[in-house]
Amino acid sequence: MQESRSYSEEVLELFSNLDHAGDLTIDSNQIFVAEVHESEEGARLVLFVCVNKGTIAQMRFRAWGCPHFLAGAEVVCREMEGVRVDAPYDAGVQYLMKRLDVPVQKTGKMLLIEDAAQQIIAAIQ
Amino acid sequence: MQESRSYSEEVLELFSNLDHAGDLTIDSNQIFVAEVHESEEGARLVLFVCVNKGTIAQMRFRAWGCPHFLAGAEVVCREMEGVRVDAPYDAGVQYLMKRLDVPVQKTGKMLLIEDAAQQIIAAIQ
Amino acid sequence: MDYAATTPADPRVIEAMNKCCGIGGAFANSASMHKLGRQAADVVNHARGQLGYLLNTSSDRLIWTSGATESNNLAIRGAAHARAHRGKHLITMLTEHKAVIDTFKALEKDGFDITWLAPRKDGILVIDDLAEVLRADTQLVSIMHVNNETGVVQDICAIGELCRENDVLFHCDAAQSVGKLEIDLQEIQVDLLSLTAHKFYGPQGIGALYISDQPRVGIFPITYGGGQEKSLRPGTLPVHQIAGLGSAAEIASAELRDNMQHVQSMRDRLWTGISDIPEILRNGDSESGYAGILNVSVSDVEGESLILGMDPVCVASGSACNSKDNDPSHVLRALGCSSIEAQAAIRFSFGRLTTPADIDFAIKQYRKTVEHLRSISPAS
Amino acid sequence: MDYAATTPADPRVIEAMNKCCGIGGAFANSASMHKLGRQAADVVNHARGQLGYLLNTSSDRLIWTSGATESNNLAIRGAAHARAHRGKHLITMLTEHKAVIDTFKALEKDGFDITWLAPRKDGILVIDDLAEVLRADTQLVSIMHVNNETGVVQDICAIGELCRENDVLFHCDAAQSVGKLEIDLQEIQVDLLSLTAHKFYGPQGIGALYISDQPRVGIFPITYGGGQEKSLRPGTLPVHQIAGLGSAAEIASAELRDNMQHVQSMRDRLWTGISDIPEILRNGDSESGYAGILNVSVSDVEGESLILGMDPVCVASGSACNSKDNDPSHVLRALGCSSIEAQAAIRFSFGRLTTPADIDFAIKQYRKTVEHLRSISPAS
Ligand SMILES: Cc1ncc(COP(=O)(O)O)c(C=O)c1O
Ligand SMILES: Cc1ncc(COP(=O)(O)O)c(C=O)c1O
Repeated sequence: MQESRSYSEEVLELFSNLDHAGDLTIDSNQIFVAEVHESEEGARLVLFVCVNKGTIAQMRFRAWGCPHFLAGAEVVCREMEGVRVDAPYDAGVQYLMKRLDVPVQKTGKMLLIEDAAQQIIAAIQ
Repeated sequence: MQESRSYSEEVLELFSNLDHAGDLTIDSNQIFVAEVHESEEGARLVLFVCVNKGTIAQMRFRAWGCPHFLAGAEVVCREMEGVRVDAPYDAGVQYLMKRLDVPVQKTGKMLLIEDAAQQIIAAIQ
Repeated sequence: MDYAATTPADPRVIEAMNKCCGIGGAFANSASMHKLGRQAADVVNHARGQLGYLLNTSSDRLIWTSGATESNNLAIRGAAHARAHRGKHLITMLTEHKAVIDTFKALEKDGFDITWLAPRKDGILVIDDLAEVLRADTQLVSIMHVNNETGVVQDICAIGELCRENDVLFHCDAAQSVGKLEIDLQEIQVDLLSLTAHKFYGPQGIGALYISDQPRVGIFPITYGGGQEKSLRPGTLPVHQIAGLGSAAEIASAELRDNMQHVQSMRDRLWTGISDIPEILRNGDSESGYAGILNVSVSDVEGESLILGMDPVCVASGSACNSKDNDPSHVLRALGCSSIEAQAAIRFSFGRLTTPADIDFAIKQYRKTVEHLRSISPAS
Repeated sequence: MDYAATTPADPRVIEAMNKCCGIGGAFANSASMHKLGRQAADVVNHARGQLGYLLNTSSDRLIWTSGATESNNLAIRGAAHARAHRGKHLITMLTEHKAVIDTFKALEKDGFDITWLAPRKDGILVIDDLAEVLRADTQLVSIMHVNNETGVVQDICAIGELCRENDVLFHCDAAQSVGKLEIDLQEIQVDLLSLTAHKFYGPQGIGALYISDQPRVGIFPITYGGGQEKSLRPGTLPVHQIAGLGSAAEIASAELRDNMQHVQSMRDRLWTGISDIPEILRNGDSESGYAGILNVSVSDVEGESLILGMDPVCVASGSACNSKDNDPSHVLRALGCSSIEAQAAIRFSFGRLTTPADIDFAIKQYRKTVEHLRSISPAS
């Protein structure tokens, strides 16, 4: 049935260490949530962000998707955490596709991650 | 080009020992000749017979043809030599085909040998 | 855990193949090439005999091909075109292998009329459903023996009987059953049967097509040139590959029953170890299916991540084998799975070398991964 | 003396193949199957690179097939059908291999219009003859590189140029030249090129088709199912076979020039040893032909007996390779040989392992047998 797929070393590392999967552990009154999904069998992603003193204090995700998608979500969380809310963050789809060596047919799915990140940025700024 | 053909042990033996190929070595006034041929690229056979006191004293052939054909000519010569002219000899095509394990598509060619033998028998009786 | 995709070649098979290469390699110019040619022909004939014995048929009914894909193409297109003057109606199933489905789709474009039968929810074809769609102009029925995704076994005896009664040809893709289940071609009324060596411990890239001669079945070739294989399949015969297939067939003849018992016990062990996972679903007939395959779905888990998570256990996903990403299996869809169920389906398949320890490790990895992925899913 | 029919696999090729079988055999269940799958893909890609290097082309233009017969069928039928909407005129030669000729005959039955070009008496196609028959609706020209019976080499550079100028596809059956003559696909304007491993010390049953992409050449598949090889040639890839072909290609790249010199000296030695036989005739161009083949005819000798008489020296006859007995070679007939000359033709072919002693023995056997058969012929 399925042919052997190959993943980059980084995707494999991220997939094995989805440190940011799950729920926020810090409580705050500055919590933001962004939710995106593709078609039923595509992918789903929820980002949870906790902002503290103008900085992203914590970021978590829940996701249903392929390894590239999960790895992409993890990357975005790792990179946005600790960043000031007014700092420009542009982890666009191009960047993720390239960094994670994502097959081109998964572009639509990876765009979801960009969408979610944009939603979060718009909300926190 | 050509696929490996296989020949029976007997055909290989006969082909390597065409003892009766060539011309008569005995002289006599009772010499008979039968000549047959197929189409140009098929086969040609000449039988030479020397009769002495009602017996086939010597028999020789000249032939142009495939190994089965040469072996068949040799068989007929070996078997007819020493036989009385009025003895029935029926080395028909069926007999040769079976004995020499001849592929069926060579039937036409092998029939020539029967023809030549029949001509000789008719002539000497 | 992916024996249904390809099996490792048996060491005895490799030995048989090396003997041929050895002849060519070591002796090619030292001995009579005439004798070498005859030796090669002997190897090919011996292998035909070995396969004939396994299937209980005369070896001269077997045509060598490059695998089941080619055998399926040759059988189906060859028969359809040879009988086109009599009628253009053909029947197959939605759960066939791509090599059958795509061949029929191509025939459909060429003007043939195809009926696509759906199985029951357990994957089995109801004979009456087949009987119902047979028409006066039906020329060919193609139904596989063991399904490669679910292990579902069709009743090819009954199908063969029905086809014979109606003077319709019956082709069977037996790629997943030859060498694994007993097949007696004197018993089954099949006209054309496809197989491939690498599914039963033979080499990849060699297969065969059985063509019945009682009644005589005429098919057209799909490739041309030279007179090899009764002009039905031209090209220089790959002697070492054929020797490998023959050897695999001989081994299968001897060890078939033991292997059946072995895979049965492996599957039972696996199912016992995972059947208590919440919302787990067994795809395909679980009673009489081929025991070398177990196909299961779980909810709330994405298939590709599930497979990567199970690494190093190798299993096949419910996504189709083609390159389109996450195309849910047409087989599972035909069994009524939703596309979300289908994409999370996993095919475990076992063979001779699978051990209880392998099974236990697979159970552990599967449980762990399902739990993990469910724990991070937004739905949970 | 029959290297043009099939060559023994090089020991290094066998080693490369065994490594693959070894992976499957020894490690199949002990290591990550994911890794195994990637290893297999690596082997296949490596082989593509090895073949690409030999032909000086990008490896992604190469499609694996079961041999040159299949490659020829796929190229010719695939291109003819893909371009049928533009025109139905196709051109080939009378001296092509059966796999090409029979494919065109099948297309002729399907309504294509075929022009069959005859070569000069020396076997060479005159370019002007080709230019003359090109038409506005011509879609494909198929001309082989080295002729398998005579060793005649066609000027595929000039043919390619002419075709490109006229926007006609050019397919070349290079089964007899790949790995033996230099072929630079950056230089030659060929759109489709067929090859088979067992003619250059690789395994039987594996070949390839080169498909140019500059300009982009679209062809239809001839078999269906699964997405392998860009959906042009479905079926599980035979990894060990592909590894063998790749290894053979790598060896050929390194040793091509040495081998060319070697076969040249072998052919010169042979011809020197037999050219004084009365009424002996060399078939095909003797100046620029491929030196690995020498084709000669003598009068008054029957071909099949000549071949048996030469045993244990193995040579090929002027009879065609199909099962019909003594069908005189269509190639030699096209060169103007009478059928009686053609049937007595002998093809000697040499390779890496042929030694001067082999040649001397062949000379002895040939002379002896010709003499013997002439001595018992009725004509003498
Ligand atoms: C010129 C030519 N084309 C095609 C072929 C067919 O190759 P294969 O038998 O490997 O398919 C051969 C050899 O048989 C050949 O010599
Ligand atoms: C049921 C079935 N048919 C046909 C095939 C095709 O076999 P191959 O890839 O050897 O041509 C397979 C395996 O891929 C299969 O499982």
